Amino acid sequence: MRRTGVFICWCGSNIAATVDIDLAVAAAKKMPGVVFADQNKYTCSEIGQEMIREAIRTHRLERVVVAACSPRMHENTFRKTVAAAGLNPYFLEIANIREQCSWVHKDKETATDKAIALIRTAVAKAARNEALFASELPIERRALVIGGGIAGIQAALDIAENGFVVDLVEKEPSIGGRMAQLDKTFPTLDCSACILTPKMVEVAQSEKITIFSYAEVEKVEGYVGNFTVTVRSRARSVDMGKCTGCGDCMLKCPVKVDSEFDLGLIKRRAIYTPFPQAVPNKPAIDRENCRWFTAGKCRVCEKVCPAGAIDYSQEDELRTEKYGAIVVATGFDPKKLDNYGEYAYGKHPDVLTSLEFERLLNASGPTGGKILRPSNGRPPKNVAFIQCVGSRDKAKGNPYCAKVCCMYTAKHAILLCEKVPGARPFVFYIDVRTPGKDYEEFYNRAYEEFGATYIKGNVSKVFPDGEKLLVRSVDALSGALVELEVDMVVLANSVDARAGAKELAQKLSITTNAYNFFNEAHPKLRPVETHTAGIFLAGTCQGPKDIPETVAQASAAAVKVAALLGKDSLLSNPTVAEVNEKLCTGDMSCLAVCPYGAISEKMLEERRGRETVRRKVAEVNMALCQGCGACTVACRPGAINLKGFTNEQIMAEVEAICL
Amino acid sequence: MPVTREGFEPLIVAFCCNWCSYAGADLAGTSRQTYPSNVRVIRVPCSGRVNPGFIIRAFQRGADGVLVAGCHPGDCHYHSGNYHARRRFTILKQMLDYLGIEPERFQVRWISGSEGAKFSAVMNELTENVRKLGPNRKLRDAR
Amino acid sequence: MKVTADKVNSSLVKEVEEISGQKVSACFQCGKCTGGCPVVSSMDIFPHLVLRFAQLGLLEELLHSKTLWICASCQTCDSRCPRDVDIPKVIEALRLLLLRRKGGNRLHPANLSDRVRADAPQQGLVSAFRKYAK
Amino acid sequence: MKKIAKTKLQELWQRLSAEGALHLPVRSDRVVEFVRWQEDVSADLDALNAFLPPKKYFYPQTETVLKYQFEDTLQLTDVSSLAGEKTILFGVRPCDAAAFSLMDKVYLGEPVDEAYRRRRESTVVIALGCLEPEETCFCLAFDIDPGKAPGADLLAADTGTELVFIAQSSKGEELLAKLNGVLQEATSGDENKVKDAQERAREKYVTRVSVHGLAEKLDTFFDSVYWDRLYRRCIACGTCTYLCPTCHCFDLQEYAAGRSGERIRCWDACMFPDFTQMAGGHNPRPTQKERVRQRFMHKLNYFPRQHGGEYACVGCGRCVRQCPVHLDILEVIREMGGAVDGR
Amino acid sequence: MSTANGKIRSSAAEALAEGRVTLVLGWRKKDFWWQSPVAFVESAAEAEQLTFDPFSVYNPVKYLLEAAGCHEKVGVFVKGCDSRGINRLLQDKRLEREQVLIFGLPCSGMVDPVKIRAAFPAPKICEVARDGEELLVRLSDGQERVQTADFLLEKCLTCRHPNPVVYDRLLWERVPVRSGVDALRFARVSSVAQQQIQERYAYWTRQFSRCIRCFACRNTCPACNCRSCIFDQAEPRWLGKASDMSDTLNYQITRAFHVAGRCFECGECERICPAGIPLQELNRRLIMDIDKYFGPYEAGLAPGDLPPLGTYRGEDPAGFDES
Repeated sequence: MRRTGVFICWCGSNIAATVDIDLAVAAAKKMPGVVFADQNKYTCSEIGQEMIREAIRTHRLERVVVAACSPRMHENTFRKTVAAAGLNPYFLEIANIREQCSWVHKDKETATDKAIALIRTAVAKAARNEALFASELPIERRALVIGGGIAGIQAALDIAENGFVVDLVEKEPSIGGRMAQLDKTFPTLDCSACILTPKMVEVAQSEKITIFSYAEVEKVEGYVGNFTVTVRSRARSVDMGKCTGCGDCMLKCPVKVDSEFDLGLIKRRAIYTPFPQAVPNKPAIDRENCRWFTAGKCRVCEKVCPAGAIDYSQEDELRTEKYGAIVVATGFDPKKLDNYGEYAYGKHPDVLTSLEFERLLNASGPTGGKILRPSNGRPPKNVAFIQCVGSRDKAKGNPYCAKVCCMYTAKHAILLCEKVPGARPFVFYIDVRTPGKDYEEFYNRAYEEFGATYIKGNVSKVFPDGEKLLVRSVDALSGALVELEVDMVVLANSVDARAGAKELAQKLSITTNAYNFFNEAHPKLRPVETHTAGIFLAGTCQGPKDIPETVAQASAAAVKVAALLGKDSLLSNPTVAEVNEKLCTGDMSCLAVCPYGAISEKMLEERRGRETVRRKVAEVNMALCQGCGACTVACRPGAINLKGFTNEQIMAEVEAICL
Repeated sequence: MPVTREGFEPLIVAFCCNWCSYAGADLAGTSRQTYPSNVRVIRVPCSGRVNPGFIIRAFQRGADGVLVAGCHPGDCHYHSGNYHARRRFTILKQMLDYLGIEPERFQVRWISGSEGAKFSAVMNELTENVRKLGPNRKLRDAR
Repeated sequence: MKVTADKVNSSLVKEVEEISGQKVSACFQCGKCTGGCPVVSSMDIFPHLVLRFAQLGLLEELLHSKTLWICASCQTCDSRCPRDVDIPKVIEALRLLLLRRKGGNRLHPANLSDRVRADAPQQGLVSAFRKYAK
Repeated sequence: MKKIAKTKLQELWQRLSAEGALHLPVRSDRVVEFVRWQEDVSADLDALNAFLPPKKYFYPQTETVLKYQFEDTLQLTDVSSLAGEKTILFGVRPCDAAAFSLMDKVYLGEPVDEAYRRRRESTVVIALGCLEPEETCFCLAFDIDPGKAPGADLLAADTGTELVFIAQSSKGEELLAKLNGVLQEATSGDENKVKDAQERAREKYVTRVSVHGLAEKLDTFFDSVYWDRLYRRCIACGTCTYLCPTCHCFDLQEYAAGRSGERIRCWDACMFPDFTQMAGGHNPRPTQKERVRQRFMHKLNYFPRQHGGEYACVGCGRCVRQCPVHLDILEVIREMGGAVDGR
Repeated sequence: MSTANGKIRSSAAEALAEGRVTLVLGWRKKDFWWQSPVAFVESAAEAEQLTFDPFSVYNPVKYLLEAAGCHEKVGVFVKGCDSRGINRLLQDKRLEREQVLIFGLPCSGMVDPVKIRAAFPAPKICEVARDGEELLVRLSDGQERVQTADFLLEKCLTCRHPNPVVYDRLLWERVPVRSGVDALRFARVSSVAQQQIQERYAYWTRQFSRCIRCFACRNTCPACNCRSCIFDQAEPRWLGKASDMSDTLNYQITRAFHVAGRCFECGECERICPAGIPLQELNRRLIMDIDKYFGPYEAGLAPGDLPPLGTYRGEDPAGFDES
C-alpha cells in the first residue's frame, strides 16, 4: 500500500459541528496504508497547507487525502500544496465531508459514520492514483465575442487593446444591442447614443476587431485554447463592399412592417437598418417581407441603388474559424406580458411597457422624443408607472427582482416632467431599490424636484374607461384606497433570459439556471467564468444587471481572455483516456462513442513467436480528449482506461464505500 | 450498519457526474438541505463513465440501492455522455427487473447543477423506497 | 394597538397558519390584493393589512374586525398575489377561530328555506357555510 | 444383502435422510444432477451420468480454506476442519465410483487434503449398477464392470423390479443394519438375479477402445504433429475438465473486504489460457495446442506414470457427449492404435 | 443430401486448387452419428471429407479470428445463422470482407440429437440423413422415416434467416422461412416476464445455480471476440472466481450486457451449455427492450452501421423517470 496521510478539516465549525473529528482521525489511522492522520481548524489556510507540506516531508508520504469541503472548491489549492512538497499533484484525493456530509446531516453519530466512510473511500482511491503530468497545448491567439451589445462591444475593445484579434458576432444587422434603444441612462441622464455610438465606431474602426453582423453561431467544437466555431452569416442581399449607406433604397421600398427596434410602435421598410446610427450602416433585406422574395416582383431597391449594391442571389455564408477563448454577451429580452391580462396591455393603446415608453422618449424614436398618447397623439397629464410587472412574482412570473426597473422608472418620471410640463407621474411600487453610486440621490430628485408621487401599493387592475384609464390600488403605508384616472400606464416588465439562450448553451456545452441565464463558475469568486474553461460571460445573459455592472463584467471577461491568450501554452487536462494495447481488440467501439473525435486507429507491429504481426489498435489524441470516459464503458475488455478515474480506482472506491 | 427489520438502515451508493449532479449535491449542502446519511456519493466525470460492472460490484458488496445521477439530456458537459448512459441503463434496469431484482433498487435520475432541492428530494425518496424493500440479499456477496 | 414580543408568531398565529395552510410571513405587503378587492370599501382592515396584523400577531384586532365577515372569498386577490398567499383561506381561518371560541353553529343547512336552497348560487351557499358554520 | 421394491423407494429415501444428508440424481429442467433429496422428490434411476459427477461432494467447486481477520493482530481460522457433514450419496454409477479411488490417490496421498478426507469419511457411497449402456460409454476399456462398483460402500443392483443392496464396506454394513425396517432380507434367488442382471448388462457393453500399452506409446508422442491439427477445433472452454470425474485441478483466490477476508479454493482447468499465466507475463503453455496436449497426456500418460499405470479416465463419456466441438479422448486413443471397434 | 455434399466438396476443392483460398472451413463426420465437427481443409484432396448433414450445426465463423491471421484468404461454408456471425466480426472490425470467401448454404433446420435419442434406442442408431422434408434414421436393425420438423433444434424453430445474409456464392436455392417463427421468437421470454418478481428471481437463480463457469457460452459466441476478456483479468477483478450466486449473476448480467445489441440469436450458447441454462431467454429479453426503446434492430445484418448501444439519438425514450 502507499504511505498515505489523512488531513481532516474542521472548516471552523462547518464540519466540526456535526462530525466528530477526533473519532474520524482515529478511524483514519486504522485504514490500510494510512501512516499519518491529523486535523486542522482551517486546512485551506496557510497554516493548514503548511501542516500538510510538513507532514509530507517528515513522514515521507506518497499519497495525501484531505477530508474537507467539495473538491470543486479547493481541489486545485491542495494540488498546489502537495506539488509544493514534491509530490505529483494527482496523488491528492479529496473527501467531501462538508457539502455532502456535515451540512446535510444533523445527527452527529451518523454524520461521523458517513464521514469516515467517505474518508475510507478517498484513501482507497488515493492508493491507486498514478502520477499524471499535464502536457503543453498551443493556444489560438484569437477571441470570439458573441453578442454586439454594450457588453460585447466593451469586451471586444478591451481584448483588442490587449493586442489580440477579435471576431464580434451580432444577430441583428447592426451592433448596439439593447442600449441603442435607450434614450437617457441613469443616474447621470447622459444620452445613451452619445456614450454608445463612439464605442460602436471605435469597434468598426479597430483593425483588430472584425464585425460579423446579421450572423449567428452555428456550431462550437474543441476546448480551451483550441475552439473551432462555425458562424452563419445570413444573406443580407446587400453587397457590403459597394453600399455607401446613402439610404435611398430605404425610402423607396414599398413594404412597411413593424420595426422590431421600435417594438412595433412605427414601421420600417423591407430593406432597413435598425436605427440611424447603425454600425455597420449598411441595410439588410428582410426576406420574409420583401416583395421580391415573397411574391417575385418589385426589385425597386435594385433600381434606385446608386452603387448597384443590391444582390438578391446572396446565400447564407458558413465560415469556420479557430479561437482561443469565447465571451458570451448575448443580453436579455424584456418579459412578454401574455399572462398579465389585469393590466389591459394590448387592449388599450395607452398601456405601454417601459421600453416602449423609452422609445417615445428617444429623439430618433417613433414620436421624435415627444411623449404623446398613442390613442390620440396628445401629451398625457397623469401617468401611472407600475413596478415589478412579472418580477418578484412566484405565482406566474419570475421570482427574482429584475434589478434595473426602480432606477429607470425614476428616470422615466424625471424625463416625463421635463418633456411634458405639468405632467404628474404616479409610481406604484413594492419596494424602491437604489443599490448604486448616486442612485438614491437620483431617486430623491424624482419625487422632491419633479413631484413624482410614489405609492407603495401594487396596482391590482387597470380599467380602460373610454379615453381614460382607471387605476385602482391601495397605499399600503397609509391604508388609503387609491383610485386614479390616468392618461397613460407604463409597465416596468421583468427581465427574461434571451430567447434561444438554452440552445446556445447546449452548443457551447455550458449550463443555464432554471430561468435560462448562463451559470457562472462561482457567484462570488468567479462571476465572469463558466465551468467550461475558455468560455466567459458578460452582461445580462448571466443575470439582470445595469449598464455599469455590464461594462465592468465585459472588461473583467476581457482581462480573463487576455490572461488566457497571453500564455505561451496551455497545460492540458491530464485526466484523459489511455489505451492498453495488450488488451485492445481493435473493434473501435470507443471511437464510435467519443464526442470529441479524440480516438483514431493505429496499425501496431508486434512480434509473435518468430513473425511480426500487424493489428489495429485504438489511439487517443491527448489534446482533444476531455476525459468524459464514455469510451471506457463502450470498451468491453476495459482496454481503454481514464486516468484519474480508472476502473481500478472506481472499483476500489465502490468496495471501500460499501464496507 | 444495523440490519434488524425495523432498525434497518439501507446503504445507497450514488454515482454523481461532476458537472451537474455533484454540483447539485454541493448546492444542496450550501443551501443546508437535509437528506438521510444512508446515501454515499462517488464522483465520476460523467454519467457516461459509469460502468455496469461498478453497479453490480456495489450490489455485491452490500449496497441496498444504487443511483446514477447525471445532467439532463442536452446539458451534458461532454455533449453525449448522458445519452449513452440513458441507453445503457435503460437496458440494464429492464434486465435486473427481468431477473427478479427489485427495479426500485437501481435508479437513474437527471439532476442539474442548480437543482439542490431536487437532489435532496431524490435522496429522501430513494432512501424511503429502499428502506421499504428491506436489505438487499440478491447479488449480495456471501463473504 | 401595540406590537409586543409574545404576540409576534404566537401560538394563535401558528394555529391560523395551520388551519389555512398558508405562511403569513410570505406576504411582502405589495398591496395588490387590497387594490383589486371588490368589497374593500366596506372593510375596516384591508386584506393586505389582515396579513400585516397576522405577521405582527395583532390577532385580537383582527378577530374583532368587520373584514372577516365582508370577505366573500371570491379569490380575486388570491389569483393575483405574487407571493402565492391564499388570503381568503387566512380570513376563513380567522373566522373559524372566532366561531370555535363562540361555540355553536350560526347556520345549519336545515334552516335554509327551500327557495334559498334551490335558487341561491352554489358559491354563495359554500361561502355562507364557511362563514357561519363550524 | 437386502432388497426393496422399486415402487417403495420413497420410504427408503425418507429413512436414509434420517441417517444423514441424502443426495441422489434428480431431473431438474433439462439435465439430471445430484441434489439433496427433499420430500416426495423422486430419484432418476435411468440417466447414467448426472450432469456434474459426484466428485463435487468431496471436492466442491468452491470452498473456503482459510479465513483471516486483522484487528490489531492477524487472526487466522482454519476452515477445513469444519468440513464433512454426515452424507449419504445414492446413485453413483460404477465409473464415477471408480473415479473416487483415482481422486483419492491425489487428495489422500501425501500431503493429505484434510477437508477432502473428512468429507470422504463422513459420506456413505451407494453405487447403482448400470443395465443399459449409453453409446458413449467405454468403461470396459478401463476394466470397470458396469454392474459392479468395488470402491463403493454399498452396491444397489437393479434386478428390474427391485433394488438389491450389497454391503461392500464396514460403513455399508453399518448403514444396511439400520435399514431393517425398510429393506427385506434378500434370498439366494435374488443373488442369482443380481448376477444375471450384471452378466446381461456386461454383454450389452462394447469395448470401443483398448488402452493397453497406451501410456508407453505416449512417452514418445509429445512432439508429434498430430497435436498441431487436433487442437485447432478446441474453443478453450472448461466443459470437458469440469465435467470429468477425475479432473482435480484448482486455483486459490483471495476475497479481501477491508480488514477481513478469506482464501477460497475453486476448480480451474488446464484448458483456460490463464491457468499457467505466470506473474512476469510468461506462459509455459502459450497456445491452445499445449493445453489440449496437456489434458490428454496427463490422463493417459503422466497420471499412469505417477500412479502405477492407472489411467485418469473411467470411460463415463461425459466429455465425448458435452464437448461443443466433438474433440474427445476416444479420438486420441484411437489415433494411438487403441481402436477396437474398427472405427 | 449427396448432391449437396457433391456441390460442397467440388466448390471447396476448386477454390483450393485454384489457390483462391489456402484454407476452407466446413463440417465433416466423425465416430458417432451426431458428431459433425468443423473441418479444417487445406488441400483439394482433403475436401472429400466435407459433409453437410442434419448435425452440421456448429458455427465455423469464430475460427476465422485465428485463421484469418495466418491465411491470406479463407473459404467458409455458412448457413443462415452462421452468416450473421460474419457480419458480427465485420461490424466489430475483427475481419475484413475480402479475407473471406463465403459459400452460402440455405438451411432447412438442424436436428436435435436429444430428440432423436428420445425416439430411438441410442446404441442402435447408426446414421441420420436428410431426405427432402423427411429424415432417414438408419438403425442397427433396420431404418425409419420421420418428419424433420418434429426433431428440429430449439434455435431452428425460431430461425428467421435460414438463407445466408452475406455470401460470395449460394450453393443451392433459397428455402422459405418457417411459418410462425415470429410468434415463437419471444414466447419463452414473455412467459418468464409474466411471473411475479420473486418467482422470476427463483427461476433464474435455479437456472444459474447449475452454472459451473465453464465459459463455453462465451468462447463459442461470435459476439464475444475480445482479445482478452475482462473475466480473465486480475486487476481490477471484475469477476470473482468463486462459483457462488453473486459472481454467477455478475457474469451472466455482464455478458448479456456486452452482447446486447450485437447478439444475432444464433442460440449456440443455449445449445452447448452443459448445464442446460436457457441463455437465449436472457439475450432475447435485451433484444426486446432494445427494439421497444430504440427501435427495431436485428444484429448481424448490416455490418456498416453502429450497434444500438454504440450510438444514441437525442430523443431516445428512457426506461426510468426522466422528470
